[in-house]
Amino acid sequence: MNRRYHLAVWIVIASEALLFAGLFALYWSYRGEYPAAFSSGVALDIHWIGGLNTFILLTSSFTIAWSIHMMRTLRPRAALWSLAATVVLGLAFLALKLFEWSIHIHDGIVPGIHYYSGPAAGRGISLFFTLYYMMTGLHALHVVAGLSLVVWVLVRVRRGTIFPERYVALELVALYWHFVDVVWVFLWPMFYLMR
Amino acid sequence: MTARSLVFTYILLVVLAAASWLLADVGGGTAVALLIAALKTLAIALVFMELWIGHASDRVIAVVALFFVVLLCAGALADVVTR
Amino acid sequence: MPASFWSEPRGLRSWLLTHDHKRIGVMYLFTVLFFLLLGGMFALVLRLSLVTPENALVSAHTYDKLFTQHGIVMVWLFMIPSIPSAFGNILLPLMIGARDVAFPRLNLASYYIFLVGGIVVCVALIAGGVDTGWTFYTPYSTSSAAATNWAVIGVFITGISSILTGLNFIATVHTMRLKGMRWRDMPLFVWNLYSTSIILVLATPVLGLVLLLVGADHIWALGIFEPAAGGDPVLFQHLFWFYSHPAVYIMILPAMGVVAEVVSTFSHRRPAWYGAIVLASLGIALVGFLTWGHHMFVAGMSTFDSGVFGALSMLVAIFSAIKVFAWVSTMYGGSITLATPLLYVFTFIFLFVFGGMSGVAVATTSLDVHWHDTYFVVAHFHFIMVGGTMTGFLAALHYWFPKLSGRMYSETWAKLACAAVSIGFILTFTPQFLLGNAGMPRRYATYPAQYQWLHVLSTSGACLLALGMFTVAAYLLYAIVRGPHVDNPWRSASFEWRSASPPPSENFVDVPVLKDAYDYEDVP
Amino acid sequence: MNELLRRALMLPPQASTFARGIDTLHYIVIGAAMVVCFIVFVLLLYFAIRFREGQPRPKRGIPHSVEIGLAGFTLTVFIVWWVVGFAQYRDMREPPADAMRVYTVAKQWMWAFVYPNGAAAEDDLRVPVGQPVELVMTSRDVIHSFYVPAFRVKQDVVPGRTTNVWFTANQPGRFEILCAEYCGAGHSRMRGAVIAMPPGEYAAWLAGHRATDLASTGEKLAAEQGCFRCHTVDGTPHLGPSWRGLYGSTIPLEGGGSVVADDAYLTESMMNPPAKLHRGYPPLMPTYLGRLSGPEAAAIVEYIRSLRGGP
Repeated sequence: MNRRYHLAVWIVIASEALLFAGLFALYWSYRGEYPAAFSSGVALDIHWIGGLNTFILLTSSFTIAWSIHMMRTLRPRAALWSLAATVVLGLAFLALKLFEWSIHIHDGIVPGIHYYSGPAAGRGISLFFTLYYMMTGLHALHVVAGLSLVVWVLVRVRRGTIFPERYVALELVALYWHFVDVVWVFLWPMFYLMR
Repeated sequence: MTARSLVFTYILLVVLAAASWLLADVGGGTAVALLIAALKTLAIALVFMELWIGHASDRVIAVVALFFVVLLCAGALADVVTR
Repeated sequence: MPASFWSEPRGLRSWLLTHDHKRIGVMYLFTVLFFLLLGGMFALVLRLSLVTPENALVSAHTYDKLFTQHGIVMVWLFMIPSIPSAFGNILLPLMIGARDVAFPRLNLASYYIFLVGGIVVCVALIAGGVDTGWTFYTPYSTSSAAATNWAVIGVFITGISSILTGLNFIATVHTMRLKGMRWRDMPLFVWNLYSTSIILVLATPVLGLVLLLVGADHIWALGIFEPAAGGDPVLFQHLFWFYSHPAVYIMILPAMGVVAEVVSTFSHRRPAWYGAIVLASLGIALVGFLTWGHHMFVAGMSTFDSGVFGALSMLVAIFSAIKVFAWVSTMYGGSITLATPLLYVFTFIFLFVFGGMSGVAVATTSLDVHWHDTYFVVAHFHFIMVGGTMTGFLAALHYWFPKLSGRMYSETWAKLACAAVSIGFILTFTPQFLLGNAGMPRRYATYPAQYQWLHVLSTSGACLLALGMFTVAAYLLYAIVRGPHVDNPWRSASFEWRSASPPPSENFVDVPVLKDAYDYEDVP
Repeated sequence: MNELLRRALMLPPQASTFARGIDTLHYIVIGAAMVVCFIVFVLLLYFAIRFREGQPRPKRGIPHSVEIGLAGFTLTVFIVWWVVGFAQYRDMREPPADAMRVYTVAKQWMWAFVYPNGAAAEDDLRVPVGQPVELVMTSRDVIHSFYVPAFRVKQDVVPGRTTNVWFTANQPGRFEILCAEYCGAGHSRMRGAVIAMPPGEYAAWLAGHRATDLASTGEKLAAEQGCFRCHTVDGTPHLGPSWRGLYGSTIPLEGGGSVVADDAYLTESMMNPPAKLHRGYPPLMPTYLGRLSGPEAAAIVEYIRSLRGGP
């Protein structure tokens, strides 16, 4: 009976992947058109934040997987703590992301045609940052959605409506959270590493 | 999934991420970064998302979705670079 | 009238909040018929205004809005949901012996999301109208009137509905089949819906994204596709056609499913080459994604990409050819009854074969250069996509009308109307092939005078087509009220006819016994 | 045969070197489409009669080998068409090295051509017969498409980049240019013509249109910028006032007052049109600030000055 829910979430993930695919295609095509501008754009991003955020999301993926493991081994209390850790990590990710955006905006790096390129940058750099804001922004929206679901599951575990005999909701939310992580696994090199 | 495989996967992910970070500093290039990202995705999908032990149709969905993501990027990029 | 899903449970509220797939399907049916009427009205005004070269009827700007809205309404509010959401919803669970779809509440949500999307599109029409063409090509769309944003948002919302419907169908097929029904036991209509759902789920998000980008470009001047900011309008086209080419198969695959069922039922024979039809359906769904670039041979795409996409387009054509062979050979050795649904299928096959061959013609790169963006292309896609969907839809409507209503319509009137629709349709679009050959570009409000007589011919066909459609509406409405009661007038062996006509709310009163859907040996 | 089929299919004259080859493939492909369609439909009708209810039924269906064979044959034919078509397409995409280059600017809703010697023309493109001509095209606003049915060539004209198209006219005559990509309310009026001339005649025409002095540079610029869409040079008012006799005249202003049309006023009207509007004309003119450099604006003013005299 639970099979259909797993299937549905996988289909949602496939659908979401194609949503991001459109932006990925734009990124790679524009990178093909303006390689130098994209390299200099990557150099302008704040690398320690990107790296730290990657570490945070990978860890949060582990903690939510761990909470399923705890549930299966009949330790709902430990599962609860593991979920709480996931929430904290997710919030930390968002906080860092907001901090990074605020630095960028302070430096005059804004999306769209109002982007002030400064003396050095060439054609295409505004596209890089428009895509940067769109892709990290869309991803952050998914983090918010995923985090809300994690909180919902957390509340239900605490109330005891998700328990070791019935925890399909936890599995589904975890699946979605891992997907959000996977998207970031690709965004990270595209915006912070490929100089 | 066993506790051991979860922990092992997590350590692998962190190591891969660190490798990606370090290689970027020495100019590792686009291909290396993408390859490492693909490896990380594979680890997350197989272990954390339980494709390894999961239903065959889930695996099919994942592969098909990935194929179409790559297809869209490749089709558009191929146009730009061969114009 | 015995208790059926129409009357049980009673009350408007029970309809509006229903989880019953049949009721949701019926609500879809009436909604898409309304949009068909709306889109058809736009088409009729377009055709009438093209009777004279200088367009005496409407101004150029009004003309632009008319063809845009005709396209938007017909594509997203009629053709995409027509067969899958209406007939798919009604029949999919019946055909696999299920009580309902996998997620009934989600199904209702899809309907209301679709309705909201449709209303938002209508808001765009009222708020001044959209003149971008249904393709929303940038940078024209990002600099056009504000109503464009409404249209973009409306289509985006209907996209969400499409995705949810696709998800629901896939989950239903995977998990709700009658115990013992294997994949290879499924009726072909179900296979076609399944293939369609794959496209709905995987292609629609890309459309949603690209429409949001157009809206964002429009509102905040992000410049993603804006040449002044280094953006590339051709990339918009890549993303747009990545959805919109497979979208053609969203429209035609369910119609192919209808054709497979109708041919089998009226030939009183098992479909020939079942496995090939299944593989061709899945093949079309997947290979259909590989051909989007054939819309862009003269758009400024690279020669390399043109070659690759041209070759892949030939591949998808062969799957369609296989299906045609299979349908024709199903009729060979059958025991054929020439009832109205089968007549519509004949028209379908005619339109599909010529439309398909003209598709191969426009996929041939050098020929496309002359034909691209001319009336030839208009005629081609109206033959195959519109003609295919419309005749498939009408065949489905006539084939399953007794199933849904438990009553029968007048075969005489139905055949007359079928002749009017078929001849009208062919008369409308055949001259347009010639117009395209002669070099008449599409989306022209006014045109050089030498093209006039072909336009007059085309318009007269459109009038005949409209007459036929209104006749269909008239005798079907009459039959709902006064038609004689029937149960399985076609003596179909297919699974959905094993429940009563019209079916009760729970579809099958007893748990149905698994049976071959195409076993005509024991049906007299 | 060629002429018969061409007329039956209502194709335009074959006025470029591409046309004949493409049309031949066209006849084959469309002919095949008609034949296949006919066969399938006749088969349907035959089966519907032969196998109608109550008629004896054959023991066996059509063997699978027939269907596999048919599918294989069809695919082979399709691939052959692709090979031939793509070879032609590549030819059309690769201009020869000795092609005469004409710079082409499309904008709503006109075509502007600039010849190698600096001569400019609007909507009418004059080319010598037998000479390969390559158009290097860009758009100022939205996407347009350069389409000459008689040449069987078409190429979208995209803002922000250049696209190319080439052809060799094989006979003298006037061949319509149509815009094939929807570009707004004037789309169907965005027509021009390729005028193919014998080489000698063409050379004589070109010599007469050499861009030499500032005024003719101005004329060329005005054509490129699309000024003539709204301003005539023969004294008839159009969407904007005619340039004939405009320079030095006294102009009534919208909202009262008047001004003498001197260099300063004409320049201001290009850069900031709404500032002082000529009474009786709609405020349609876009600003050319940033689109015309100082010398270019001066050249246009010079050209308007050259039109001082009566018609």
